[in-house]
Amino acid sequence: MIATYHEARTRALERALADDPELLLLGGSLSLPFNPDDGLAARHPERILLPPISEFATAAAAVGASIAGLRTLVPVSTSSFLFYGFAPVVNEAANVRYLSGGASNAPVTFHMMCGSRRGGGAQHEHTLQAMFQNVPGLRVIAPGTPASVDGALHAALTGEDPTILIDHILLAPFDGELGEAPAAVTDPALVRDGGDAMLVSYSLMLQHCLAAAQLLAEDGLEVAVLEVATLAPLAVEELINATAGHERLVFVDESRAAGSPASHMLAQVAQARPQTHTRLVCTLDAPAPFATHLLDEILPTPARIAAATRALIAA
Amino acid sequence: MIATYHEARTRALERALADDPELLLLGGSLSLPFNPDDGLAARHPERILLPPISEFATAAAAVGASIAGLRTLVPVSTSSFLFYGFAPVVNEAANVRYLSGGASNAPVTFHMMCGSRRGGGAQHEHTLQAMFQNVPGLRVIAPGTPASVDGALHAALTGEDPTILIDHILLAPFDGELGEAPAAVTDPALVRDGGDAMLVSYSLMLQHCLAAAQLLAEDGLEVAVLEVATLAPLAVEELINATAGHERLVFVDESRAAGSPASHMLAQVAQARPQTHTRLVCTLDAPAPFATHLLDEILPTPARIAAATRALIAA
Amino acid sequence: MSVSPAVRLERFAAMLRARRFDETLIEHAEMVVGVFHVSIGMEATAAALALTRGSDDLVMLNHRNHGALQALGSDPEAMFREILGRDGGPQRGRGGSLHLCDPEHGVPYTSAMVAGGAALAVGMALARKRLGHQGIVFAFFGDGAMNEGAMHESLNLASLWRVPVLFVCESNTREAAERATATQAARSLHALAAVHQVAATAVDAADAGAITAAMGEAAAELRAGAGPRFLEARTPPWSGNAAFIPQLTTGRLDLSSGEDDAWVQADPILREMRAMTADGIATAELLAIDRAIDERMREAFERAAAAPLAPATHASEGVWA
Amino acid sequence: MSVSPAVRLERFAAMLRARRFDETLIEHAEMVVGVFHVSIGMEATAAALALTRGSDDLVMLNHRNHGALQALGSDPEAMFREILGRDGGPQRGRGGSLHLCDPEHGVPYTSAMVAGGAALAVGMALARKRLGHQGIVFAFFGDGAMNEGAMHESLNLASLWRVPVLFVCESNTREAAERATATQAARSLHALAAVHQVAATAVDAADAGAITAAMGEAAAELRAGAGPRFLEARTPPWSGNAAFIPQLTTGRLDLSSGEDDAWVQADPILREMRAMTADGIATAELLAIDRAIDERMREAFERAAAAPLAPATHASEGVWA
Ligand SMILES: Cc1ncc(C[n+]2csc(CCOP(=O)(O)OP(=O)(O)O)c2C)c(N)n1
Ligand SMILES: Cc1ncc(C[n+]2csc(CCOP(=O)(O)OP(=O)(O)O)c2C)c(N)n1
Ligand SMILES: [Mg+2]
Ligand SMILES: [Mg+2]
Repeated sequence: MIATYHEARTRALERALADDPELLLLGGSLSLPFNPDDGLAARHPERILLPPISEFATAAAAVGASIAGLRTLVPVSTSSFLFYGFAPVVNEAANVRYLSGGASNAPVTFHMMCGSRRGGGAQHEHTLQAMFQNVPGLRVIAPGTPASVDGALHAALTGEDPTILIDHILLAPFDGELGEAPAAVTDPALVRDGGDAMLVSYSLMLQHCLAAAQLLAEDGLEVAVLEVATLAPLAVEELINATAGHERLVFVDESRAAGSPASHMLAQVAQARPQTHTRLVCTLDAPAPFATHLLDEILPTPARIAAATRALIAA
Repeated sequence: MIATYHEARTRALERALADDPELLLLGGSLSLPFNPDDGLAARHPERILLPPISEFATAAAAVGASIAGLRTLVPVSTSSFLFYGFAPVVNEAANVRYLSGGASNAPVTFHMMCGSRRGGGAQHEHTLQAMFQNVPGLRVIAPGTPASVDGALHAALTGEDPTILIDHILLAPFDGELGEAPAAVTDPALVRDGGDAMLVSYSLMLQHCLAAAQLLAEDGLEVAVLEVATLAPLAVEELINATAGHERLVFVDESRAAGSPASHMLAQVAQARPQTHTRLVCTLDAPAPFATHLLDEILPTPARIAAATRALIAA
Repeated sequence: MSVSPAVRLERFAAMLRARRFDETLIEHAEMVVGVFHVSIGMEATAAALALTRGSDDLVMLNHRNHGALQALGSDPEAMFREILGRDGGPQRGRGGSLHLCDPEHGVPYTSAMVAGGAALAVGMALARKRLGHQGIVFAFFGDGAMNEGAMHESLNLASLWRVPVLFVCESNTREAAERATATQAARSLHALAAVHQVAATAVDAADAGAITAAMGEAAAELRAGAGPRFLEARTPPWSGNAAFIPQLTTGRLDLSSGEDDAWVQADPILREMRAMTADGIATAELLAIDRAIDERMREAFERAAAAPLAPATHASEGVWA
Repeated sequence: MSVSPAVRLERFAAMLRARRFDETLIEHAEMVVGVFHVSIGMEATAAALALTRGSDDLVMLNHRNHGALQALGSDPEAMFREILGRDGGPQRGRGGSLHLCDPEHGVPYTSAMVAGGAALAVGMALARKRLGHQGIVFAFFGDGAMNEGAMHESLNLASLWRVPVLFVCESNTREAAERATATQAARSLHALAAVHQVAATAVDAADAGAITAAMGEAAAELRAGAGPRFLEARTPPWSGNAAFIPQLTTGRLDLSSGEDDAWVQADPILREMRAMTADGIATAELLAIDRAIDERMREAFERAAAAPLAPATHASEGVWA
């Protein structure tokens, strides 16, 4: 069936709550305040515990609960709030299995809205995936379609790793195919085919890549679009194979380029296959300005992605 | 003259304390407990304020003091402690000039020991430069020689940006040329010349690259070594030019590859110059194990760097 | 210690600037991108700040900063320009409502992170002390900030270092049974400061006289070299005092309101108005002050709305020195 | 409530296991890479934990974990193997001294971050409560952890949620004038817990009877469904209780010590020994227990030191599931 990203996200969470009657949400909704209400708070009040504005203790409690057998999902809402609770995520959850010699683990999930919601400003529009990908032990998934958010939530809430679910406020209305059974996260996944170049991305930028592909199609250029939803651990071999047919690759990321998942992907492919012609399209090196016309000066837009791709093909 | 890294670091800090009679150290020594005492605490007790074990409030106080005109240097010691005080660094200091419309700024410096001290284990041996490079507004400098630590401290303590000084416990004994006047940070800097390949690195790994170059010289291979001390903002043009003479580049980093400064540098060069043959030598994807024989399984060593370089030249 | 009639009128004007600014903004909410937070109900605290602040003092605000800035005397047109992303906004369109600041009125930077600004304030006060400069630092934050460990660390630091910070907790939440708030197990918010040996008291922040006196006393003690002080400013919770204000009905204040609903009784501005008229100040005089301020806000908004957008170069300039 | 003679001997043995383990390690400090922290002076608290812990209870320790684990009954050879990076270390050579844990004795994971484990403990207690499982959670941490805002947040959460956590603050620092410690402006550490409405008391942790009784009572209240409890365990500061122990003189305990220096008076083991002999327990019996334990520690260390290094594959296995 066809469903919106928001519908798929809500269905996946409903399914997880039904499949695991113990699953606890430590925080409010995955969607509010900036997306339509998913109605979960109303339907499952007993599954939700609303913590104080104490990101550190909340994150730590979620990690501790998961170690003690209570699987917990933390809706962080704006990702930057977790800077207050960074240590329990990057220096506890990520180390539990490793440091306990495999005796314990912490199957906890942190869900957060990353990237620009437009009008949130410099302190509210971060892309934490860039930092989390560098932490061994954290699984970082950043879906960009209804099917992949379905798979991402299923993987996070049934898997054994501490998982960071990178979401994006602006993904809610996008629609796509959605199967009945929980989708598996397949990395990478070809979302659109085309021979002139390939665009590689994730989360909202995947949708921007599809829009850019449309623009390019109007110029008679056929470009493929590849989704890489699992940013860590990155499926390097699979990425290299999936891009093998293409001499021209554009890696698109809402993160700033330095330390971005995209530049790491580009580096892996370039190392394996010199002669590949590559471009990196990232947010320019500035915090997110509040005024949206200024924001559009630094964010990757479909037009900017298309322009970079044309230039690469022309080169 | 020839001086050790530890001597150069101590001299640079002494000079800064003399040149700026207001400069405050919010925390103990830059070198203790794992390096020889620099004697600063004994010589300048009135310049040092020892905070409680409150990384958040300490980091925030340093940022606030710098906004109010008191330049502050925070010796964080082990970098991971700053995960408790991450928000004031990445979401306050970095935004002060930008969000105040240029009216205010925060010339604060955070000095921290990154990478493996050997025997510190998974919670004490992080490479935070990978995360900090992704934050626009933070200046991140990671010197690898006596001359560059001299320049790095001078730049940090006289500059106007919030600066992260990435240091390494194991650098203390390495010696090198040190001029009288404060050195300028020149990025990149050619540390050793050679035509068969070029190694690009920073901090302790720069010294490992020089050791690897020695090993390779014994096989008759001449490899150049390039230091890139300023990781953010990265001097992209200069890096591309400085590597231009080489078809074979090895980027070496103690960070895990995903989100590492090295993979970003590799991506920038590969984008600008396809056909370049590149290798990434990073710490393998695991936390730092306590036992040093296990640690050596995952860290880049001179032998591992030399082997990767040989393989690249042979390819 | 009560204030002179002239100062009282000044304070009344400061309260009205705060209120009318927000009401004007709410009436044009559809023109604002993103969220904004209004200071309705907090005007007495804002006005007390304006009367208490000395020219060397610094002020750290939070996401709910409009009222304090208006009371302090910031240019409403400049603030509207910033909120609308127009050229001439003091933060160059980068900050919007969340980050409004005004160094000329002692506000060098505004953080929108809960407890963020208060934690910075401790360092600013440390700077004042070590540099031997005049001036104290006001740290404004909400009751929610007391949930953050950062506040405890900051209170402990300020107490250990005896730096001149006046912590002002604008508590606009209702007390819960047996505890300070629904999210705070402590019996009161000021107890959380007192335990760190920071002298702490609660005051009715809907009573302009009471909050002015309390803030004035605390500031005087700080100027005399006392350690940090903490004021729990108990603020009447106004339904609109939540984020995501765009969905909000204006709640425009009618000074001549004879109604008797709970908010009209609680409203710090109407309370002060009633008190002033009871003390013999002519209603007409007060209405005239209000009309002038209201007029000024409307004009400021219109000029701001008519201004060109902030130039594109503001987006990525000056990120590094 | 005092304990039976049999239990008292058990407690004495637990204290000695803790002490002799650390002394044996200190004597071979040069064989250890990196830092380690010993529990000398904290043995009474460790032994009280061993007597109080039920089989369903969880325990979170910190960087100074040897003593508690030995008291709880962890295998000394396995711990030495871990500290020496040998095969058979329970953390596979990944954790060393800082991260020793032992799920079979209720310690699923050990964080070396200050306040790290105590913050996790609140979530573990939440799990116990929501899953309807038996058992309470002990959170051990030092006085320094009370500097961390994370502790305040965790105390508030535990109090709001009324989860079964027993916070045990091992305070091994000296009190400063007018305040709890040199880095804590509060008058006492337990006051910092009490303000969050967590029932809190201080106890002399060098008095095996007192700390056993206090911990037993608190645990009983928790098992009966009371909210969280906080014990300030006042521990005699031993000069060696700092990091970077390798430079340390052993301080090996001489049970037959007649000396009269301050430490001999303060030492919880010697205090309990004096008390037991005063209560008529034969010195010979106590010395025999000590000899057996000391012997066991030496043998355990020798076997560990003779073991092969942990296999290289342990370095990067199982980072992700
Ligand atoms: C560290 C952090 N966590 C969460 C938020 C999101 N947030 C913005 S305002 C707010 C409520 C703050 O309540 P309070 O401090 O009482 O201020 P009020 O809005 O009531 O004036 C929250 C949780 C934030 N801005 N920063
Ligand atoms: C978050 C964090 N900050 C700093 C450190 C470094 N550190 C290790 S032990 C220690 C002292 C802790 O004192 P206390 O909690 O009293 O424990 P004690 O060693 O006295 O038993 C410090 C600061 C750390 N491990 N974690
Ligand atoms: Mg509030
Ligand atoms: Mg201590």
